[in-house]
Amino acid sequence: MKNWGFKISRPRAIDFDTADLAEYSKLVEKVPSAKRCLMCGACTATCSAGNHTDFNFRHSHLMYRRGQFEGLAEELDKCMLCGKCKMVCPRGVNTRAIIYNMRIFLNDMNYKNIES
Amino acid sequence: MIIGGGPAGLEAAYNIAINGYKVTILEKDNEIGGNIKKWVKLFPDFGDAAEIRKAFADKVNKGNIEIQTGVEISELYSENEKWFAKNGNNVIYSADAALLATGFEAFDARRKEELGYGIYDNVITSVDFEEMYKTGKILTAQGTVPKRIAFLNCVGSRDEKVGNHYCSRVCCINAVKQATEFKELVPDAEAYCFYMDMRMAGQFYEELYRKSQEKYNVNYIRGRISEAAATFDKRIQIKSEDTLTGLPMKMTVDILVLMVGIESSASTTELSRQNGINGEYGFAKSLGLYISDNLTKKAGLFLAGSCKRPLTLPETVADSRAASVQILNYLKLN
Amino acid sequence: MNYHPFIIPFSAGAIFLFAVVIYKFVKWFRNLDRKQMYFVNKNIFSFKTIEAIGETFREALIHRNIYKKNPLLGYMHMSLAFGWFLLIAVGKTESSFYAGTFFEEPWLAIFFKYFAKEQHSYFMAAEFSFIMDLLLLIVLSGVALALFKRVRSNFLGMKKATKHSKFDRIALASLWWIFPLRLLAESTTAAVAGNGNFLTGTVGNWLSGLPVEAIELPMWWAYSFSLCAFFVSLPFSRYMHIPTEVALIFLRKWGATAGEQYSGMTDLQLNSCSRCGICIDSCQLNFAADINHVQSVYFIRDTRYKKLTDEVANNCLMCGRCVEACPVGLELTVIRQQLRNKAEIPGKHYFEYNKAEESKNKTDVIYFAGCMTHLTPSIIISMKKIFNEAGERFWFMDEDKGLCCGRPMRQQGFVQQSKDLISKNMRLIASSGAKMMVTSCPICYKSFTEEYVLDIPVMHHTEYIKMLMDKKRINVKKSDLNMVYHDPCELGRGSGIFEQPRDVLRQTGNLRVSEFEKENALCCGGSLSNTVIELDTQIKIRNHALEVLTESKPDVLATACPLCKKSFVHGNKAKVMDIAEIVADCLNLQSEKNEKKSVNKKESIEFI
Amino acid sequence: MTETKKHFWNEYQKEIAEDNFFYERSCIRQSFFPGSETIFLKILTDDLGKNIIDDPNQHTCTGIGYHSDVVPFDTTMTVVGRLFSLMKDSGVRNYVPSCVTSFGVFTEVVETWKHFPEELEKTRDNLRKATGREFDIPENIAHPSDIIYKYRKELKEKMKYQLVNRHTGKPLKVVEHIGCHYGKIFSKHAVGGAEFPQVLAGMIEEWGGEVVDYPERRHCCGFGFRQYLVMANRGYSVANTKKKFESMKPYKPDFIVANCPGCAMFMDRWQYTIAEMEGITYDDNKMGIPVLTYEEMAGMLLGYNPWDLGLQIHQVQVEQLLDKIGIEYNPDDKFIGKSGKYLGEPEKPENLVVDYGK
Repeated sequence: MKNWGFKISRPRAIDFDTADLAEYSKLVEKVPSAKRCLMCGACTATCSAGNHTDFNFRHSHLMYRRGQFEGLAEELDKCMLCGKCKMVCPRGVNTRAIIYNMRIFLNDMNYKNIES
Repeated sequence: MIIGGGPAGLEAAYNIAINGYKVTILEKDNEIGGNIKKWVKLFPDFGDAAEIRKAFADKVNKGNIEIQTGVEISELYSENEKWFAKNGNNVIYSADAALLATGFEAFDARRKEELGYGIYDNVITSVDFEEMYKTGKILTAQGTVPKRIAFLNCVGSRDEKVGNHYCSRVCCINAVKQATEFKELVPDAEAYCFYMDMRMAGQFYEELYRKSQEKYNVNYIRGRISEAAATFDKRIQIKSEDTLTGLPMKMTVDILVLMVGIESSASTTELSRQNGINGEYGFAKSLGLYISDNLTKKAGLFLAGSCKRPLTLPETVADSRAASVQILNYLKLN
Repeated sequence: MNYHPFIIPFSAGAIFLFAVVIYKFVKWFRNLDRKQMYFVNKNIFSFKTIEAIGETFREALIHRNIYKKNPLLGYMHMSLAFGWFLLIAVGKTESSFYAGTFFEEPWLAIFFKYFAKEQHSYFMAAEFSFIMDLLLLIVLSGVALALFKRVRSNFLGMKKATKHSKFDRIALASLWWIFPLRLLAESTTAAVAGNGNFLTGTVGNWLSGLPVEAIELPMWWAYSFSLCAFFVSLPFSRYMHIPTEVALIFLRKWGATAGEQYSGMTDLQLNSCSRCGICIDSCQLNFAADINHVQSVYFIRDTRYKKLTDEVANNCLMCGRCVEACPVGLELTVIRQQLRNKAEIPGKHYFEYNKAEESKNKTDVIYFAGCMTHLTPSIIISMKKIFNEAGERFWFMDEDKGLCCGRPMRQQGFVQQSKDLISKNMRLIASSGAKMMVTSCPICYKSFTEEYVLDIPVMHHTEYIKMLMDKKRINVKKSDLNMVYHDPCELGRGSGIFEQPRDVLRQTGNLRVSEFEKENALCCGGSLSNTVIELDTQIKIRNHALEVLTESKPDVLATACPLCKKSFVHGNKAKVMDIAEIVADCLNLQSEKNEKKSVNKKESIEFI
Repeated sequence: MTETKKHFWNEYQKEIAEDNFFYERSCIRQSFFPGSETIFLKILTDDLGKNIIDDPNQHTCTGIGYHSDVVPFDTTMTVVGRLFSLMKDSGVRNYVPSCVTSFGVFTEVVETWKHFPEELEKTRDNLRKATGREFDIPENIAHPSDIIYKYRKELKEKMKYQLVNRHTGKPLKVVEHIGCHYGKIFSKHAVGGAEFPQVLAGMIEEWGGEVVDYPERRHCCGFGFRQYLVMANRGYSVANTKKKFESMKPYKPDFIVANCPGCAMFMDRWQYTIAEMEGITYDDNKMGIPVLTYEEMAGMLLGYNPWDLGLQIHQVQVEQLLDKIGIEYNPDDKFIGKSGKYLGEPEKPENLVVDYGK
């Protein structure tokens, strides 16, 4: 192979036709209230971890919903599961359970990746 | 004399007639009912539009209400404290007072060329959706059952490019309603709603919105579709920003529904212009917003309903009743 | 030799049972962790072993704990367990007398009536005959009660009966058959031989119309087979609790407890559950939210049979009410914690926060509000007021929203990550030079006291306030408010702090009593431990608790946990206040007095 | 085409002069597509009998420098002024820049002068001071593709071939690509506007082909001066091209036609890059999709020798297309230069299949 000095960039856009949207359905089965999320960001505003890092639960949740898993596990690592987010959610979304389950599912996906 | 046989016109006719005055309704269509004719179910309670239309028709089925359909008024003017309306064939109708209830028209989506309405068969408007919903099926132009549908809010509203800065107020909730209806018909399909803001300010709107998410799994994406194009298999590829992830996005849908906004009807624009009561965006202008919202600067000319601004059906009916009182007072005092 | 082929099923079953039980015990004992082994080795030859024997009698045979909770249920268990034990013990004695040696055939005692058909004169033969009939009657009464319980569980005060597994049903059916069959077998033999006491004799008389010679042997075969079926199914059914519970009693007496990791002790506890279902009745998910498939009994069963689902593992408030209720004394929440452990999820990127890990503030007392307390700022304001009033030099450690204490992570099984947080916080605490730590959150409190290694005392603010009041460092005036106190799970059952908050409240108002108090207190539903239930379920639990707590229509519902406060406030049924707030409101402010004094001084100066 | 579609592009019509043009050559086309400009002049003079001036004193319009942020706008205006002064000297008043970017620059400069007359005066001053020359604003500025579009019917009558597959008798599927600077700066200066540009589509449809309306039709080819010029950004440039190819692939286009030097060149050469980097091509036989300029397309159909049109210089080989249409060519002449000397054969890529016809 020649050295081209550059690589073809990957599109930044989320492609809903190829994104893995099924994972989110699995999550929603575990946490049905996730569907109610309005993306208001109250969770992110109160977040204890967000006070120390750039952790943004709302964003992570949405990225998961969109099937964009790259780097998400590391992102979720910043959460301390303190549960404040759940207390402030105006739509009664079990945010803490969403994080917890995302963590588990992401870990499962990771294992799948390693196996394949 | 009431120009317009929609909800506003009919409600006013009933209220004025019951007080012993003779009322003439001049309706440009061949049937009364106005824009409700196009609808199947109404938000937010999925009320039956046909039933409500019938209820209106029954109300005006009275001795001293004369209904003239198929009459499009091209001129409205007053002489010696009497009001005259002339149609295209120069037939003149006259009365002591006139009520402008000429309502709204849906935005012509072809003006948003980039969204492909009229260009790609699978781009339809919310009005087309209702038309299709009347058949009990929502199908693509190819006759297949859609697997993915997208609704786009604010088509023709809140859009500097088409000159409409205002919010049409009904499209958000209508999108919620139609997405819910679609999911009831095709539960396995994906439904996406693209919005700039979800404006759920009416009673039960928020609840319906919530239910559409929770029960019907309708997805809401904050972002405005800026481009639509047909794919090889006649589906529609749309592009938007998923503003809440901060990333651009694209998806292919089977049907794209454009939630067209409310615009002033041609009659509203023309008749209010003739009488110098033309307001913003072609709507008619009332004397004052708070206590004289049904009056105009011309004595004996009144306004009711969405010829003034985008209104929901209950608001239109309430406004029409208010107009009736103003007209009755006027008739009594003159 | 007293032999007949019908003893073979019994003997084979018994041999199988002993083999399996021994195999399992060996495996479990070998799997004890180091700490548990240490206690076993230390205490095995001590007085504790004798105590354990006593407790075995009390609990495994007489079931004192169940008795205390529910006498009828206690009697049922006692009649079965102790009755059967005595049947064996007395029967063995009788057969030994009969044979004249202690080393007669091992099965002789079991089938004694068949082999000792003729009238014999051995020591106290008539008395034995009576006692054995009496014991059989007692056992049969227990069986009858058990049968009745199956049909109508609330007759015995049980709201929910446990759903059983396949082995359970085999074992249960054979258990129910053993004693009626024994009665029938002994009675037919009595009819054939023309003997028997008040029970077997009477039943024998009733049966004498039948061809008793023909049905005698089949009866003894059936009896033997029912014993065999019971023995074979026992190790795989809930009846494994019979031998295991004894072992557990000994281990516990020696000082072993379930640790952080799954161990042989866990296996012993899993197998010691008799699936009585008392935990179902105590569980708020059951009685307030109608969820009745996730309780400890199912959790233990599913774990034992290795079919634990995420839902069962995670759908628990960890309030500890079932631990209080469990007649076997299983460490249910600890075991659940073990099973939630997610060691497989790596924690290397965790909490790389750029916050200083050393305190610049040297202080006497650290105040750690806790994450949740930041959502109830009036608690923080009240605590500051109290600290100031007491003249305490304190450092508000998480004023700028600090790191979490680590317990919420731990409860979800992220132990490694939790430890990471703990070590960061410990460094911070140590660097402050404080002599004491006060926290407003019971979750943090439990974490600090149990999971942290600190060389300074940690107090929940209820304890701290009580101490300040005792030492007269703050003075309160009693209000005329009627108050009911809600025990937060982690503070009450979790940490045993019941009296301090009540003392404080008695000095600041009129403390009323509610139906569920102290060990029996309800959870507010806001527990972080449950990641399965959604808000609607939490609301059901909360509303039920709120209903109970506000029955006496108190002016104030007092609590000592930000989470409980938030839950109850959202319920909007009563004024909810944290103890700190109540105390802060009732303070006789020293500073005000000083102000008044100084004002007086000024006036006097003017006078002069 | 639906009625609405017609309705839309009809709103965007532009005036195109009929005769007497001043031609301005492109900086880069003569090396990328060496036959194109020559053939355009030939078509205009020989086939259409028009007067077009090809002034040897012409120079760059600064487009590349301007769009790469190295040439200030004042300089650009002055340079444009000089080009206009050359036109003034020649006596014609209709300006025809070969390059789409030049077209964009000229329309932008003229539009600026219209709104800011003081800029025009300043430019006149600057040019006078620097060169002593005077200039007039052209009466009409049209891109050569506009002129070909205008005379597409006349040209059709002279054409030997049609855009029809001679094996199947079906119209060829053609992807048309308009340079961004043609219609996206001022859509009113583009035939059919920016959404449904008609300039190339009109030629294709007139000459028997079928336009492929694929989703990414309006997307940039990826040229985007700043992007390809800097190596660090080049991955982004290819990514855009790739996006277009992925979108057009299901339609199985027979060839691509563009009216912009950069577009034609990038869509041709990046196919090679993508094939060599990732092993992907967007046709079925790994040969790539041929890319033509509109002059090449017209010249080809008029019956000019493909090798005189410079088609052998393309990366994606065009023989497959010539065979489909039935155009006669001599494979042996492919690499024979104008002087009659054998020029040698280019090196073959690893993944992209090329067939030099021998």
